Amino acid sequence: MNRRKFLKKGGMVLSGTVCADGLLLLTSCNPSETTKENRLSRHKWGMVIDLNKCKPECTACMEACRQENNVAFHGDKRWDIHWIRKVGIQERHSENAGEKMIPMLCNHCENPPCAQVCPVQATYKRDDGIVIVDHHRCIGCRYCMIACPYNARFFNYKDDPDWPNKSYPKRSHGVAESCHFCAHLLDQGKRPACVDTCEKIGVKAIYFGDLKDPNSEVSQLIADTPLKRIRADLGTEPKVYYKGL
Amino acid sequence: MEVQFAKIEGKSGPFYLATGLLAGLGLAGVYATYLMHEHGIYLSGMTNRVPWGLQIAMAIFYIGLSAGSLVVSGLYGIFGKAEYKPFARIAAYLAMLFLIAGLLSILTDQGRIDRVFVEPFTHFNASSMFSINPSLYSGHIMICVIYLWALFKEKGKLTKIASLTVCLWAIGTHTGTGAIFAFVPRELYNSPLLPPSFVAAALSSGAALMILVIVTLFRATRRKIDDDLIIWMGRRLLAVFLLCALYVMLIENVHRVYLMASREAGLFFLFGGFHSVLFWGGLIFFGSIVPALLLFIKRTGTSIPWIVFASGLVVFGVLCERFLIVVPGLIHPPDLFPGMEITRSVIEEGIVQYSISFLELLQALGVFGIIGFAFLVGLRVFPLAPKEARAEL
Amino acid sequence: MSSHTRGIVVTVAVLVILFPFLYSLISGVLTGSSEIDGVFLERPDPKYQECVRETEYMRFHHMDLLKEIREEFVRYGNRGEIGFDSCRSCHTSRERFCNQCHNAVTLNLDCFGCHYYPEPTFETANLRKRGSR
Amino acid sequence: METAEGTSQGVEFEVRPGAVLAEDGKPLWIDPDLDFIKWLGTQGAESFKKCFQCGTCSATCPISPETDPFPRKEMAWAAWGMKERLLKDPDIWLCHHCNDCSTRCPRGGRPGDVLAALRQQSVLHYSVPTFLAVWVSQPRFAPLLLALPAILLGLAMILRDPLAEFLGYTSQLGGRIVFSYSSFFPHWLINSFFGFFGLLAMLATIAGVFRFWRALPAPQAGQDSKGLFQSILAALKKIIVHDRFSKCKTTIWRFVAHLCVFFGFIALTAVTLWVITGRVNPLIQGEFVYPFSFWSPWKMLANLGGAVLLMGCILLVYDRLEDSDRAGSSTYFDWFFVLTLAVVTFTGFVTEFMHYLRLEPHRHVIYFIHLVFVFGLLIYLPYSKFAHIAYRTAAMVHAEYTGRKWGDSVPATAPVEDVVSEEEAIS
Repeated sequence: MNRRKFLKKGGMVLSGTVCADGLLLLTSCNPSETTKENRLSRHKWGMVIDLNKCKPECTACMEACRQENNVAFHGDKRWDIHWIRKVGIQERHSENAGEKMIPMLCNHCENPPCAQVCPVQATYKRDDGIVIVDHHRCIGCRYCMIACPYNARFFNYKDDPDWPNKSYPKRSHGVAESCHFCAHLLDQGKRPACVDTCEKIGVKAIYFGDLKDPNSEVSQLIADTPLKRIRADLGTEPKVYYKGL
Repeated sequence: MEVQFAKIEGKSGPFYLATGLLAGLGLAGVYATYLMHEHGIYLSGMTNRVPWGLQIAMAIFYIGLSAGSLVVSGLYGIFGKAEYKPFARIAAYLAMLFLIAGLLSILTDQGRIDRVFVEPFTHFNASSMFSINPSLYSGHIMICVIYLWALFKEKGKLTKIASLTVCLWAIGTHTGTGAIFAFVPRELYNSPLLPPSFVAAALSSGAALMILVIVTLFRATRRKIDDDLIIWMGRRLLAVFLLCALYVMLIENVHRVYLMASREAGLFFLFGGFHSVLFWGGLIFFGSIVPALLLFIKRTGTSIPWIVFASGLVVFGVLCERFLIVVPGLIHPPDLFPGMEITRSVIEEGIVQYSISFLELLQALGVFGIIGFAFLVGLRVFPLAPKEARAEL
Repeated sequence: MSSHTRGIVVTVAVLVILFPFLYSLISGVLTGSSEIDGVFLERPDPKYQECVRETEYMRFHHMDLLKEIREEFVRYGNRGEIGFDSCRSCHTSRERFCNQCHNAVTLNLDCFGCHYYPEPTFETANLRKRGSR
Repeated sequence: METAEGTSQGVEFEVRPGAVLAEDGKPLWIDPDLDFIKWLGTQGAESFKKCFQCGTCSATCPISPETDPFPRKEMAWAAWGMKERLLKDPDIWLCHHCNDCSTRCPRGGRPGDVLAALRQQSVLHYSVPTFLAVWVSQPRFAPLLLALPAILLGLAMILRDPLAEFLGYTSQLGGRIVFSYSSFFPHWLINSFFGFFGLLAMLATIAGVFRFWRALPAPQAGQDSKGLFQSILAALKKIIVHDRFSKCKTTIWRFVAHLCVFFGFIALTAVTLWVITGRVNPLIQGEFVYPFSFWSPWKMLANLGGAVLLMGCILLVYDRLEDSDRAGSSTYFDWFFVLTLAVVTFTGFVTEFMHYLRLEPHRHVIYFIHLVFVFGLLIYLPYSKFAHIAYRTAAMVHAEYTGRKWGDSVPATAPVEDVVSEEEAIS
C-alpha cells in the first residue's frame, strides 16, 4: 500500500541523514590530540618532597595552593577539595613508631589511569608530563575519581562563592579537578605555588624541576638519594618522589 | 496454530491510576535532576570518596535486566521453541526500555548534563570503558528495535538473524558493563571474574523479570497462559542461571580472601559493614538460596505463585548484587601506604560511609517511572501481548 | 463546533497573529525603534582602533576564535598574545559587551561563572547559567 | 420530446431535464476513458462502481450546492470515465472530504474518496510543468523528490562563500552579531535562494490555477453573479472562518486540525515575512535584531504558531491513521503533503531547541534537514496536495462568481444524536 511504501522510503532517507550525522561527528573526533608538536615536550616536570624537612603541623603549601588556584572549600570533609593535602601515617602493629605527615597531591603518573578512562579526553597528559583537566570539556562522570588509586582527584559538588585569585579561573560545579603543578605558572616560567611558599617560609621541603634536564635539582636528588614513590607497584609511574618515606 | 497478538484495552481505572502514578514519578525524577543540575551533585549522597552511588547501581541493574530479551528471544529465535513466541515481543520491547533506562540513569548522574550530548561524540576516547559502553548500549537499542520490527512484521528470517545478533551483542554489552568496574585499579573492582559474573547475574535477573512481567500481565488482562511455559522457564532457565551466578560469585570471593594481597579487602566485603548484611541476607540467602530451593523443590517449583515469588526474590537479590558491585569497592579505601595506617587527614581517608539521599532516590524512581509509563503505553498502542499462550501448538 | 464559538476562535487567532505587528507599529511610533531588546553594542574607548581580528570576523566567528585560543592554551600550553583577558582590556563592561547581546538572542554564557570579568554587578552575574560551552 | 440525430442509428431518446447533454443540447455519446477509470481504481477510489445513483450522498452532503449538487453527478461521470467533464467541474474542489456521504452510502461506496482522487487528477492535469506533478504523485519518485532539495541546498552552500565574496555581503552586515546558524547558512542566502524558487513556485501555481479557471464554465445569464472582486472577498471570508469545513460532521476532527494548521501556518508565514523584510522595514528604525529574543512578541508568535501547527499536524496524522473508514482512504498524495508539513514543523522546533542548547555540530545537520523539507514544501507547492490552497480557493471564488447558493441551506443530514455519538466515538 502506498502509505507504507512512503513511510518506508521516508525511514530510509531519515536513517540516511542519521548516518550522515554520525559521519559528521566521527570526522570531528580527534583522539590523538596530545601528539601535536609543541614546546611542552622539551620538559618533563617532576617533584621531590623531603619528609625529613617537612614540618608536621605546617599547612603553608595547602593554603598557598588554595589561594593560587581558587580551590573550593566548604568546611565539609565530604566535599572539600584539596589539590595538596597532608596525611598522617604510622606503622601498623607497632606502638613505638612515630606519626609522619605526608603531603599528598596528584602524582602526575606517566601512565595516568584517570586519563585512560576519561570518556571525553578532558583529563589528559600534557607533553611535559602534567596530568591536567580541561574543565571546558569535563562532563562530570567521575570515572577518573574511581580510577585514581591515590584519592588525588576531586569533584566540584557545589560552587564556592569566594574567589581569592582573580587572575585564575574557578571551576563550576559538576566538573572534576586535581593538582596541575600550577601549569598556568609554569607556562609563565614560574614555579608552583606550594614550592614557592615552602621555600619562602624557609623550609624548602619541596623540590621541583625538569626530569629531562640531568643537572636540575630534582634529577640530582633522584640520581643520588634513595627516594620512594607511592604505590609504584601499580605501574602508574608517579612523578612525585618522597625522601624518607 | 498462529499466535494472535492484541493491544490491551487500557480503559480500566487501575490502568489509568498506574500510568498516572508512573508519570508522576517520572516528573519528580526530572525535577530532582534539575535541582542537582542547578545546585550541584552534593544534593545526592555522593562524596569525594564515593563518587558513584545509587544511579550507577541502578544503571547496571537495568542493563542487566535487559538480558531477559536475550533469554526469550534466544528460546524463540535461535532454538526455535515456537511456544515461546508469544513472549518474544514483550521481551524485545522491555529490553529496549531497560537499555534506555540504563542510559537515562547514567545521564542523570552526570555533573554537566548539558555537555553529555556533545563531548562524548566530538572527543570519543576509545580507551575508556565509559565511552565504549554507551555506544554498545545504543547499538543494542537499535538491534532491539529492528528485532521488534521483524517480530511485528512476522519476518521469519530476519527475526532469526536479529535475535542471534541480539544475543551476541548482549554478551558484549554485559561484559562491557562489567568491565567498567573490572578494568579499574581498585581492590574490590579489578577482578577478571566480574564481567562473567555480571553476565550470569544479568541472565538470571532477566529471566526472573520476564516471568514476573508475563505472569502479571496475563493475569491482569485475563489472558490464558499454560503453566508449563512458566514452570519450564522457572525450573530450567532461572534455576540454572541462578546457580551459575552463585558459582561465579563464590569463586570470586574465595579467590579474593585466599590471596594475602586482597584478603583484607575480601574480608571487608564479606563482613565489613552494612553492605555485608545486603550480601549475606539480600543476595545470598533471599536472593539465591531461597529461590533456588523454591524452584528445585517439586511442590513449590511447579506452582505458579511460588515461581513468581522466587522470581521476585531473584530480582531483589540481583538489585542487591548491583549495589554491592558499585558501593563497597568505593567505601573501601585504596591502600595508599602498604603496611601503614592513616592516622589523620583533611579529607575522608580510610573506610567511609555512603547514604542515599532523598533526591537521589527520587531520580532513580523517576527513571523507573518513565520506563514503566512507556511500557504501559506501549502495551496499549502496540499489539505486544498475545491473546493466549499455549504450551503445545 | 457552533458558528458562535468558531467566530470567537477565529477572531482570537487573527488578533493574536496581528498582535506583534501592532506592537511593533505602536512601539515604533512611540520609541522610534521597534525593537525592545535592540542590542546596544558598547563602543570601546576610541583610542583602541581595531579589534584583535577584523570586525566582520569577530562578528561571525568570535566564539570560534575564543574556542581556538582556549584549545591552544589549555591543551598545548601556548599562551598567545590574545587571551580571554584581552577582550576586557578594551570592552570593559561585560554586561553591555557580552550579556546584552547574548540575552537578546537567549544564548546563555557560562564563561563568567569561572572566568573573572570585572563587572560592578558581579554577584548578580549568571553563575548558575548553563547551556553553553 | 425531441430525438437525437446522427450517429444513433435512429434510436429515440427521451431527454429529461437535468440529463447529461453535450454542449449543443444533443444527447451525449460517451466513450469511457478506461485508463482514467483504472487510475481512479489505484487511488482508493474504485468504489464509484458501486454507485447506483440514489443520490443519498448529494442529499446528505452538508456543503453541497442547491443547484446541481455533488457528489452524485461526479460519481456517475467517474463511472462513465468522463475525464474531460470532471476536469471542467469546480464541484470536486468545493468538496471538503467530510465523508458524511461515504458513511451514509447505502451501497458502501465512498464518494468522498472518489472526489479526493478527482482533485488529485485535476492538480495533475492543470499544474505546469506536468512532469513534476507526476513525480509528486508517484511513490517511486519519493527518493528523488527528497534528494532534489537536498542537492539544490548543497549547491547553495557550496556557492555560499564565492557568492558572498561576489556580492560583497560580508561587508554590508552593519552592526549585526551573526550567530552560528547564520554563518552556516546565511540569511541573505536563504532569502535570495528561497525567494527565487518561491517565486518560481508561485508562478507555476498561478499558471495552473489560471488554466483551471479558464476551463471552468463562465457565469450564465440569469445566474445572479457577483462581481469577481466581491466573489473573492466572500470566498476568502468563508475560507478564513472555515465556514464550509465546520459543517462537516463525520470528520469534525479534521476541521479542528485544519483550523490549527491554517492559523499556525499563517502565523509562521507572518513572522517569516517580517524577518525577511526586516532589513528594509520602515517600521524598524535602527538595527533589526535577529534572531529574536525568546520574549520578543514576534518570537512568541512564532513559537505559539509552531505549537499550534504541530498540534494540527499530529491531529491530522492521528485522524488518518486511527480510522480510515471515517477519515477516508489516505493516498500517497495525502501523506506526502501531511508528513512533509509535520517534519518541517518538528525539525523546526528541534532546531530552535538545539540553538538554545548550543549542541554543535548536531544542530547544523538538523537545521539542514529542516531547510531541505521547507524547501521541498515550497517548490512542490503547485504539484502536491498543498496546491489546494490555490485550486479550492479558485473553485470557491467561482461558486460565488456564478452565484451558486452552496451549503447555505440546511442539509438533510442524519439526526443530531447520531452526530453526537459519532463525535464521542472520535474524541
